[in-house]
Amino acid sequence: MKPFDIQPLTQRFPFVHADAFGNALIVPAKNLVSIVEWIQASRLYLCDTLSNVTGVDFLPKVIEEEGKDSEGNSVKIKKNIPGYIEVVYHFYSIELKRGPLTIKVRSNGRDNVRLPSLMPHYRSAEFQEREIFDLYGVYFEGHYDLRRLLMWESFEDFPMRKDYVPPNDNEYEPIASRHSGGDA
Amino acid sequence: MNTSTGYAPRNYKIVKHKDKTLLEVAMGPHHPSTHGVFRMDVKLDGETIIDLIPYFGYLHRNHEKLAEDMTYFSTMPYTDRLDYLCSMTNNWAYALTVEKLANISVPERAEYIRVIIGELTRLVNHMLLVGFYINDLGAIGTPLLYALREREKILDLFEWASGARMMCNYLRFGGIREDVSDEWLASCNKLVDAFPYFLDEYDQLLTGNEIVISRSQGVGVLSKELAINAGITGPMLRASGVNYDLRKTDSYSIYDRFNFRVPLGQFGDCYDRFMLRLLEMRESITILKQALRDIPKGEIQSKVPPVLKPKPGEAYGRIESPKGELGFYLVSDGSVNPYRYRVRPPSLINLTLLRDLCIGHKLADTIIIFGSIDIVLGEVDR
Amino acid sequence: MNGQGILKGMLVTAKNFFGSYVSRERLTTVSYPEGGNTIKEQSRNIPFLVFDGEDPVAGMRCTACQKCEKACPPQCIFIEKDKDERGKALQRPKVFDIDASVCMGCQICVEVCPFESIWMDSNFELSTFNRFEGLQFNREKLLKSNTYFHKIHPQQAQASDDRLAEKERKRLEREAARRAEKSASEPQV
Amino acid sequence: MQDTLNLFVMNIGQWLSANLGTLNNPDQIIVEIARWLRTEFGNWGVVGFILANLMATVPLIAVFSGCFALTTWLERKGLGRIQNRYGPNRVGPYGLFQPMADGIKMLLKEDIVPERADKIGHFLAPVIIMIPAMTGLVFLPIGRNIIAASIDSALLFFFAIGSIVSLSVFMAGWASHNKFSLVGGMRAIAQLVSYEMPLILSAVVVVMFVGSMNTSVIVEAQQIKSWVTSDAPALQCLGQVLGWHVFQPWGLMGFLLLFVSALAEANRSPFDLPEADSEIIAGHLTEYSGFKYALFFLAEYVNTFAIIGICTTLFLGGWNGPNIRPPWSDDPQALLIPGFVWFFLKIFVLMGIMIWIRGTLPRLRIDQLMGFAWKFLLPLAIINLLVAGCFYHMEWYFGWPFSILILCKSYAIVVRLNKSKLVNSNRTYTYA
Repeated sequence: MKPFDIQPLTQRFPFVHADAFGNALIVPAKNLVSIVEWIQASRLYLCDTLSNVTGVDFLPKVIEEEGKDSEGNSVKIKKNIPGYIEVVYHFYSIELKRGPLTIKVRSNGRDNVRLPSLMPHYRSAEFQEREIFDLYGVYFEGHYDLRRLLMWESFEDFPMRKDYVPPNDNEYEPIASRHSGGDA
Repeated sequence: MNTSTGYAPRNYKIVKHKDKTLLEVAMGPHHPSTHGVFRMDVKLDGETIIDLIPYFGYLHRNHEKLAEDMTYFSTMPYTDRLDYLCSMTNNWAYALTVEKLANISVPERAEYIRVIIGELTRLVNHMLLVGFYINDLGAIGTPLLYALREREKILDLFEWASGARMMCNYLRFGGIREDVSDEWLASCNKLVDAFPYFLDEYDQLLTGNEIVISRSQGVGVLSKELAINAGITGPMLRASGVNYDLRKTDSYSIYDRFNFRVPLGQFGDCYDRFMLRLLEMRESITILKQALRDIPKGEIQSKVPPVLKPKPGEAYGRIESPKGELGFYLVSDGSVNPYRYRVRPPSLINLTLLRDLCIGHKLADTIIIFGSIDIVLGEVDR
Repeated sequence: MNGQGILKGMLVTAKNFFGSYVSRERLTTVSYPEGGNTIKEQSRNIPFLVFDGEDPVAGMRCTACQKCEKACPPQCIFIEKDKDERGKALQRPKVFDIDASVCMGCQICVEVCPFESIWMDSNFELSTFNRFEGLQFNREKLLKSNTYFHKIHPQQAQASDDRLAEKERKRLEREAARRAEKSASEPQV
Repeated sequence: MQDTLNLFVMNIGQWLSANLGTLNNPDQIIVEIARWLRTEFGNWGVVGFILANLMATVPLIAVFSGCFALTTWLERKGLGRIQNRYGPNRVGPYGLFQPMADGIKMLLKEDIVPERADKIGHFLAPVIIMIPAMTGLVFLPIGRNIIAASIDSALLFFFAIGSIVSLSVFMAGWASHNKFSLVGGMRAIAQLVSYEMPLILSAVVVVMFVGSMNTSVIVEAQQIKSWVTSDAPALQCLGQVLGWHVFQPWGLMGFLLLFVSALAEANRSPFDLPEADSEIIAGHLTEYSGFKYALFFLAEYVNTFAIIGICTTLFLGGWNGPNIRPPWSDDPQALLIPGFVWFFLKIFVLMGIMIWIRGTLPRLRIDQLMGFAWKFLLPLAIINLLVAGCFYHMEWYFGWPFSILILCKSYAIVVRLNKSKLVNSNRTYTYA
């Protein structure tokens, strides 16, 4: 499947820039819907199916960087990057048989994340966004029926987050097992 | 062509039932024909469905969180448990994505064996669907047992090649685990030659049957635009007439060497979806014949480091699994374990329109529509 | 619409009904306890440890390198290294437990084992009365002789014996080369 | 008590020696024994009266329960062979003791009654379903004058009793306080009531022809009297076979209609909606277990036997079969092979066809079921009635082509009228 060329899109929307690995586009949350509507309608892309919606959780981390401190010799500068939750969309065009157009939306901060929902435009996002809401805690505005998809209603925490600690309810096993906290 | 089909406007109007109390039935997780653990809360007016709310999660094992703690190689046996009816196509999708991520090449013979195994799995899956579909229609066991009789022969081949009938764990990154002997290829040839007789027997038994026709034609009609918009893939999409088969469009692995045809339906109702599977089985037979004819000799796995540490990056690989587009999205941060491991489940996404297809039909039709969508709960709940 | 499809279908079932009396091979039932099970050579269920020679513990190939313990996806293998009386570590596991109720027979331990010591058994009659003692296979229960291995997996056993012989021959060659090289360098001293 | 016993035994010895000598009609042995026993019970007073009545009904129940056991075995073996497997072969030789094993299992199973179920209704339902099942058997002429009650309005009584089944099925569905069984009960009422119409109308044709509703008279009417009384054995055999109503044009159509609506009355395969196990678990039987379930099972099969018995009596000539007069006997009405052999042979052939249908056909949907009864079977039954009327008054060379033509034409018209617009079976599949 021939991949899309990103050129016309980046010209049309200058605030869109490629991500570290080069083949995806990072889009600010507030104008995601306008881009998606344009993609759906424009002759160049005609993305009529949203095949995959994924949530990825990035913890806040501290990285050292080569930097010049005040007297000019290079020293490591501690720079902490705030954590965020990234939602990755893979668009395909069945009409033109053209390859994936990967769009990433990043939230600022990791608690009570609110992102625009693509469900009014693509019905396939319905269950996938519900799953991201269930496992990552991203609240999608505009989703018609946002509730937990896989976990039971009264479950509070978001299990797929990197900092999730699973409850220690391992079954009683009277053998030397390595499940830490097992009653053995 | 803005195809935003909002959620509220549906092609049937919901009759507001103020006076009549609706019978609310939970076609619950423990129901003979929900193909596993799946619950539909159904509001019935007499026998007609007014509202249907699907509930998932009864078989949720959080497969993706497990994969984040294990190495790439240790997750392979768990991919068998995703769509446990066609375990080797799951392995193939996962292996394809990791090969794309760590750009590992695959030798010729391994590619051919992967295509043979993939098409045999497609036969197994479509046979089971057709058998269970007719069993939901009410024929107690006979068509299902004819399908299972043929499936046994293919499962024996799987056991002979990989050691296990269903949980084969047979594919590795860059090839397959063990080579298949020539007797295996010979008996596979014999099976492929004998298979069309089973299909003709099935055609004679079912496709002309007036009861099957009257019960499944015109039931659960799915329009082309709604199907594309709802991300439906696989035979269910092609039954509505959309020509989208990843083996042709993506032509991943060596599918461009085989000439085979892709059947397309006309109305997109349950009968088309049922017939599509029968016609696709015949196409898989042609692919198998060509693959078995010109399979080369040679090594079966390229050199791969025992503990795979791909460089940081991401990859989205997808194949045409018997149920639809099965995709794996892997993000690696250079360590031994994948940073994010996501499975795009065709069964879950094909279920998006279950509510739209069933409203307005009878109680018995929901079972047929649900059966024709062909889902496996292992893949829906992961 | 007028009944031909139904009659054609009835003919198929009638053909199957009378065919099953005519030719026995149409019937697919395998009567299990009276023999006739279809176990193939490659079929696998729960792993077992191979030992050469007579004494299980002495002839054990396993050197407790714990590679299989790390690679096992459901973490059902549990190994403790052996110590002889003076406390020096021995190349042998004192405890080698496999929790058969957790093991899913995925054969990954066989692939990562560098010493050809763990292989998959095709015996599936493992039912016991209690989950904990019955399905905890300790070292004694796991150890099986090489002849048993040859009996159930002839080709695999033969291939592994060839690889071991190959490795032994290479080790002897290196031994001879080093001795020859040492003897060559000795006379100058 | 001792002397009455050996008196009794001595009588038997004397009677046997008297009769064995001149056994001129073999098929009347049972009738002779019954008549003799009845005279014997006559002088035992009240006990004898009770015994005489019991003697008429107890063998009936015993024989048909035995048939039920045999049919469960036959069904499982037949379905097994259709599905390329052996069927039960572990309990006894060829699995013959399987029905006994099922019976014991049913007895030992705990009889769970749902906590909020209506206890009385739940308990009474299997009892009430037994009544029509067993009383339906009373009117079947099993052999020449072997019949429990040969009353003049036998057919009317049979169909009246047969409608109690829907009452008890709905009582089971309503009383077990389960949504699925409620839906099953509703379906059962709709189905059983609407299939009474074609059932009775196709039976009325025979009554119109024979002129009486007494089943033994109907069976007698299915012999060609002149051929049977002639002395050439071949003619006697044919006389007893070609006389069956099924060989008339209106008889064949009546038999097919009766058989199809019998399938629906007995909840057999293409019409087993009340306990459709893939949609509503087990319909009205969901909340039954243990012996109550076995009672429902028994009643369903005995009900099937009753309706098949009526099918054979009306159209397949009850106990008539290729039978000849024994040469040594002088009684013109004597028969060599007893009548009940043919009766049970026909019943098991029809049962085999039902099992064969059960192994092949899927289930109809509830609205198609209703449409099939009211828009397909009923018009055909009425047309069949009219054709039979005309046939009765026409000469045979004129009547046969007329009725065959009309029946086939009406079948084609009704089929075309019933074709729904949603269904166009000639589907084209394009290949991309």
